Amino acid sequence: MGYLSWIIAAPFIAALTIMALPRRWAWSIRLVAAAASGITLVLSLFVFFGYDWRAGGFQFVESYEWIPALGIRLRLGVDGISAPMVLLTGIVIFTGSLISFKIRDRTKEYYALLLVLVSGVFGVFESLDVFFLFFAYEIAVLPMYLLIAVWGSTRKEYAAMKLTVMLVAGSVLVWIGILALYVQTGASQAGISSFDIEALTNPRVQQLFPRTFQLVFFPLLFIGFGVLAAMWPFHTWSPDGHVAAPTAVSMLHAGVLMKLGAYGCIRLAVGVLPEGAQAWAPLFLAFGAVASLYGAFSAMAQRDLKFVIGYSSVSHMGYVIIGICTLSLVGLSGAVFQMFAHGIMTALFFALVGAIYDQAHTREIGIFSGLARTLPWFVGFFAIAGLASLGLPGLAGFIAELLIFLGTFQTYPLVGVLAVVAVAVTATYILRLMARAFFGPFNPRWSGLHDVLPNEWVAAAILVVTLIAAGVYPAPFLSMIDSSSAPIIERVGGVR
Amino acid sequence: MEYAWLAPVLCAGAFFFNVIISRQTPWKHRLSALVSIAAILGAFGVFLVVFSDALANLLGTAAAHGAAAAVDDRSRHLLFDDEPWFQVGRYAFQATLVVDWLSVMMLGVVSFLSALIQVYSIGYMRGDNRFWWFFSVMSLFSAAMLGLVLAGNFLLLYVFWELVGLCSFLLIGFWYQERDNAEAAKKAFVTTRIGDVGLFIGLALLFLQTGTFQMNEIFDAIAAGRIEPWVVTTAGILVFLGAVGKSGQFPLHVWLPDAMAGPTPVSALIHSATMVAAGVYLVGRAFPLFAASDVAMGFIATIGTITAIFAATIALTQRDIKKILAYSTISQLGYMIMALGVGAYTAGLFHMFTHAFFKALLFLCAGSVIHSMEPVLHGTGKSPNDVFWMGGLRRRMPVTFWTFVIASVSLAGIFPLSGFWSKDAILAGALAEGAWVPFIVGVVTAFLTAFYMFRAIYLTFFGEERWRFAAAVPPHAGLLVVAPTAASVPAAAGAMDVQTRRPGEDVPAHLEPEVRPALEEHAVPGHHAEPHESPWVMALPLVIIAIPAAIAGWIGIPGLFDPFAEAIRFGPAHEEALSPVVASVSVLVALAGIGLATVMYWRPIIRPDAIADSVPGAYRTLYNKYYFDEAYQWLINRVVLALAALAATIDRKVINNGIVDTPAGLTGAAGERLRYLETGRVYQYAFAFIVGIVLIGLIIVLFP
Amino acid sequence: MELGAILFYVVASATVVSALGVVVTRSVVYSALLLVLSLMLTGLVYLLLLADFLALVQILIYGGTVSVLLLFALMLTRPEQKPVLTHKGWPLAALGAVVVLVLLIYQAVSTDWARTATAVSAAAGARAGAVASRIGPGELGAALFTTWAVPFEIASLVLLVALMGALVIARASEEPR
Amino acid sequence: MVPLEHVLVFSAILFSIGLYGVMARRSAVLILIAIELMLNAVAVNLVAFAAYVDPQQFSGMVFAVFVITIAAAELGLGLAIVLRVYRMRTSVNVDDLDMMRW
Repeated sequence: MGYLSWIIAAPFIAALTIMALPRRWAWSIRLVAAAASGITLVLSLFVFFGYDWRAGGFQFVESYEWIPALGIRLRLGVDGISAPMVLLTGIVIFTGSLISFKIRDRTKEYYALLLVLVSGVFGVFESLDVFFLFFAYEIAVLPMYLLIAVWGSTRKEYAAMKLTVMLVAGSVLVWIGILALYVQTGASQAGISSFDIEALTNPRVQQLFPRTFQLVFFPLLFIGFGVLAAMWPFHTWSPDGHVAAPTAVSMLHAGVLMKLGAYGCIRLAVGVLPEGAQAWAPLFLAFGAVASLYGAFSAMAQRDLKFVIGYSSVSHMGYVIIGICTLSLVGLSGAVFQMFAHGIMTALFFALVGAIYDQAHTREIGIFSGLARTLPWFVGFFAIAGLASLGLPGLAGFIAELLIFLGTFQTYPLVGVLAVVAVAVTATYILRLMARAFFGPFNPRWSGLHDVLPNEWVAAAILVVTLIAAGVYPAPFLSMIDSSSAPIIERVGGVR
Repeated sequence: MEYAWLAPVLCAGAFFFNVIISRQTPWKHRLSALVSIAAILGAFGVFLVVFSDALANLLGTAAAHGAAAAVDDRSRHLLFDDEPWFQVGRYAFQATLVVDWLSVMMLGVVSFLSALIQVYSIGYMRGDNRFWWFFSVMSLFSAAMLGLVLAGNFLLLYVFWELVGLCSFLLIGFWYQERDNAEAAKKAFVTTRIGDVGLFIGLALLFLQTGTFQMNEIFDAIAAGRIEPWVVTTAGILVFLGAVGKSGQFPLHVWLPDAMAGPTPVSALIHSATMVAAGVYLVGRAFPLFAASDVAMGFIATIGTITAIFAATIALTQRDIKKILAYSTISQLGYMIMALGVGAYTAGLFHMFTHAFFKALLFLCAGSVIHSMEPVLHGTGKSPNDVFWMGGLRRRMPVTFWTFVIASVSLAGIFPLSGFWSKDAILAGALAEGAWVPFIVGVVTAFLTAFYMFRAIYLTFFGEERWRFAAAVPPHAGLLVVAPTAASVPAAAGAMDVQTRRPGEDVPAHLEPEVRPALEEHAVPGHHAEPHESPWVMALPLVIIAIPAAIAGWIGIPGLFDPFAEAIRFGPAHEEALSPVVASVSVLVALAGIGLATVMYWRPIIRPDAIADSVPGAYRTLYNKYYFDEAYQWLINRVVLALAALAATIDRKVINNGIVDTPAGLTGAAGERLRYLETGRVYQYAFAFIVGIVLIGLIIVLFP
Repeated sequence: MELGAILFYVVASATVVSALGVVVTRSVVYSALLLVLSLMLTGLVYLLLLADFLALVQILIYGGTVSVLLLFALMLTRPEQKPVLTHKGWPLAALGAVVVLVLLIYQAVSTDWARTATAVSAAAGARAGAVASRIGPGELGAALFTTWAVPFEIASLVLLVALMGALVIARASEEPR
Repeated sequence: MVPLEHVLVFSAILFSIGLYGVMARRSAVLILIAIELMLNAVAVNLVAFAAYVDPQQFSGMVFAVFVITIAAAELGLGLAIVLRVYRMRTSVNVDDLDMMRW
């Protein structure tokens, strides 16, 4: 087994171990989870830094038989798009495990589900076989229902149900699309029928997808994955889900799971069906543009901290959709980088909101005031997340948004203008939030709040350092992403 | 010259050192101040080295090739222009630094003023419990500004541009516990961000045309005509919008007076060499872009002209000493922008250069005054910034008084102080370009400037010691048009007893540890704190800055000794002799302004309230700053927040309840109805099953 | 018309008549007995279709076991009063059955079986239109225990499980009502 | 031998009769009996195909064997259930067994 299979296996084995531990040993359970996710983080760092972008293509490839009769193999590998995603997942699950130390209710089941979910996420990012990708995708989505419905807050049953139903509906579309690809390759030429992503993007196989086929099945795949990416107007599960979910689940959910959707859009929809992408991109680009502005404005009107962040995620994922749909190299690379940057910043946001909610038992912005005085670390970390969110240079979000905007200006200048305006709106609501809740006269009601705990501090510091490092020196990320976006854009015939 | 990058890096290093290491130590305040000041002094040292290099270079080249070739070719050095910062596809994004006379000049001004202002802050901020944080952010601010002036790539410039905005947000909101300060900080950031939208779009346009953010490549492309004219014009106007936001030009000026909420050293820094200068610097830096489009130049000149006169009129009626200076800054920035817009490139930047010194000095003096007024007016409900409650400080604060006067006279443009030379250069430039409107506006503004500056001087330093009876007047005594006098106070105060005030009430939280003992000391009934000269750490920088404030302009005496015009110019250097007519007109006009202020506020021959009463509408409009804040507030409440509420409502009511919950509800309702089909009768199921089979069979038979 | 064909029509008609009797008679016992009759007649049809062993199995299982099983069941579940055995909706059921019948017959008649036979033979690698020959029990047994060994074993397992299941279900419940 | 179609029509008739029985009868035992008829019709079909379409392989006959096996198992189980139901409700009338509706 190589790095990649260990990355998938480590959380899974940890989940099994945790299930075997007695319920009383809560601290052992926490430590096992933290250790397993720490190992995963280290492994994903190995993969990230071991990826040779000069060579490009899929690396660390492993291959195992699975269901040979149907041509399904367990093939793992990462390219320049999935390697940053693997790293992102590693970071978020490690910090998420640290943050979750305070979960007291059914610790065992919580961690087991969390780790299984993460195995699924890694499976999606690493798998080179569409069938296994879909399989892992479902593993990643379904534990979410339990995690939200059992450990959540604020209308948790409703949110969990809505989330699950919408995501499963999306995955039904995806499944239809995947089967169509499979059948189409099999129908046209005997023996080629395949779930293999590399094979599907092979130019010889690509000829098997006639234009009408692409036109029909591209939107299925794109919308299906787009639901998980909270693409407007299929986004309403996301603010509710984020609000209802427990802290670490929100982190994983907004930080990683939404990226699965965008990743699927890139890998399968745009990557495999280029002609469909050309035809449909303007529509989805419009969706993305609407989402970015509309999400920002909606966030401005929210009163609940988590809702603000939830809508800001909709807005930021709108940029990702825009970036993908520009079908330009700069835009697509920016979108992938934005997936990484947003994953980190939103994980940071949710970690901090969780820290404050657990003490204050409220997330109402209006009733907080002057927190900066007593919670300097909390406010400092939150401010960094907020600044990354409004695209401050020096933090990762800026580079990502810059590239997305440049890609958009290359292809659809007017949309580019809208997107830039959305950033200004983002600045407004983030600063309003901070000015309201953190500044102003200190409200003695909150004198009992303590600043971030050591475990939360470590988690937040990791995320902040990542944000700064990726913002100041984005070259490794971008070279890597670039090496794998270029073939996709070449197939689509987009702007290089 | 190759070490220019050290300047911003030193300051950034100081910031990180302070945030990560200093704050953990028990002597964090001292250490962070020490580190910050050492870093900025280091940056100043870097400037000196770079400057001497550049000078040697210039002299060497001039000796070899003649003066004309010197500046363009040899004094511009690009650093880091070969290795990209990052790369996407065929586009490389460099982090190039440019070292030419413009950036060297800015390097000097920024590091010199930052250094002195930081020294001054030691005194001004003493006792604040976030002292260390203040110095850390000051370092970051200096780093961002130094990076900004060195950036040779528009993207890099934009990076530092935003960082400057962030630092101003942090510093303006430094005393965040007062709601107004937090709001002011937010306003500064958001307003400048609106301008930045334009800047970004403009830069993106240029990028699309040229495929690079490198300044020299873009300028070459413009010069070679490789960019379509309409793009040049559009991009020019859009990029200028960034400067409008940063430099507080009309109509995005509203944040700048509010930015006075920050500690006074911050105001001094923001308003002299850093934040607001960034906008003017951008116009100067990107001048080849603007110069290529007459429309853009006209736009810039128009905005500058409007701002110059508009802000000067507001400054006439303000009572807050910092606001007077703030509007003065806006007006002077308008002056510079106007100069650049009419094509007087050297004059505009020259004025920025001289203005940086005397405006920094003015703010530091104001800070000194406020610092001493704070304990005096404490607990009276009066702002220590209010000139109506000052008066007679001349003898109590002689250093502050004299430096303030020097700076004011310089700002008013009286021969031979530095303001005279730069203002005169602008007026002469406008005249030379045949721009009559800017010229006339410039002259009128000069008059207004002299008037309001001396109004401030007379109210602050001359006349009665009005702070003595400040406590007697109720906090909100209506609209005071004229400063109260000993004679008028009893009427205003009514029956209120001067002595009934209890000291120590409503102490602002940030001043608590420092002010409390001082108050206790002066809490003896009838014995108030009295204004006094500031400590030497504050006074010394005043004296030091007073020197360049007075004489910095001498390096730009036209026709006599003019290295400035030689070094910083656009196109060929043109020798312009001092125009005696323009010079005498501007000096006479300024003297007239001073005279009017004298007869109104020192020797009240003309009563200001009489004038105000005769045109009450005009007076109120000016006093309320043309109601811009109210208009924007309306815009925000009625448009932006309404849009936000609309979006949120649509999301919940239409998309969530309509598109998402409705199908869910329908499914549930359908289940509620359909379950009665489940009769429990097996034969009915069988029959339904048969019907289905028959249908399928029929389909197969009919549509083979 | 050859003898085999005449025999087939006769036996088939008898089978259909007795089957009809199964579903229309008012007596459950008659119904069961007629079922046995009709199944045994079907066994004769198998014989005519050259399936000797199957015919034997049919007669043995249905004639022997099933009839006994059914009669016991009927005895054990005798209702108090004479029940109405047919629903009021029987015409509808008849209609459905007739429609299905028409569909089935249409399909049976319209399909080109000769071509199917050719295709199957071709797929099996055999000569098309081979003459049907009588299949002995030996050949069938060989096939069952070689090619079909696994399904056969599974079938036996199913039978075993069904046997045990039937035992468990039908056993008198021990817990008090 | 008769044509294949005739055998198929014969089995179709048997099947339809069984189908009618399943739908029209009320007694659980009679429904089981009718199902036997239907299974039998299917077996006839399989045997016929074995004889006419695929004489070499006789897979149809093997299937018929399985059908008979399954039919026996089904009948045994079905009757056991009927017995059980009768003991609980003293009725084998399927109309009475509608506890699990909506």
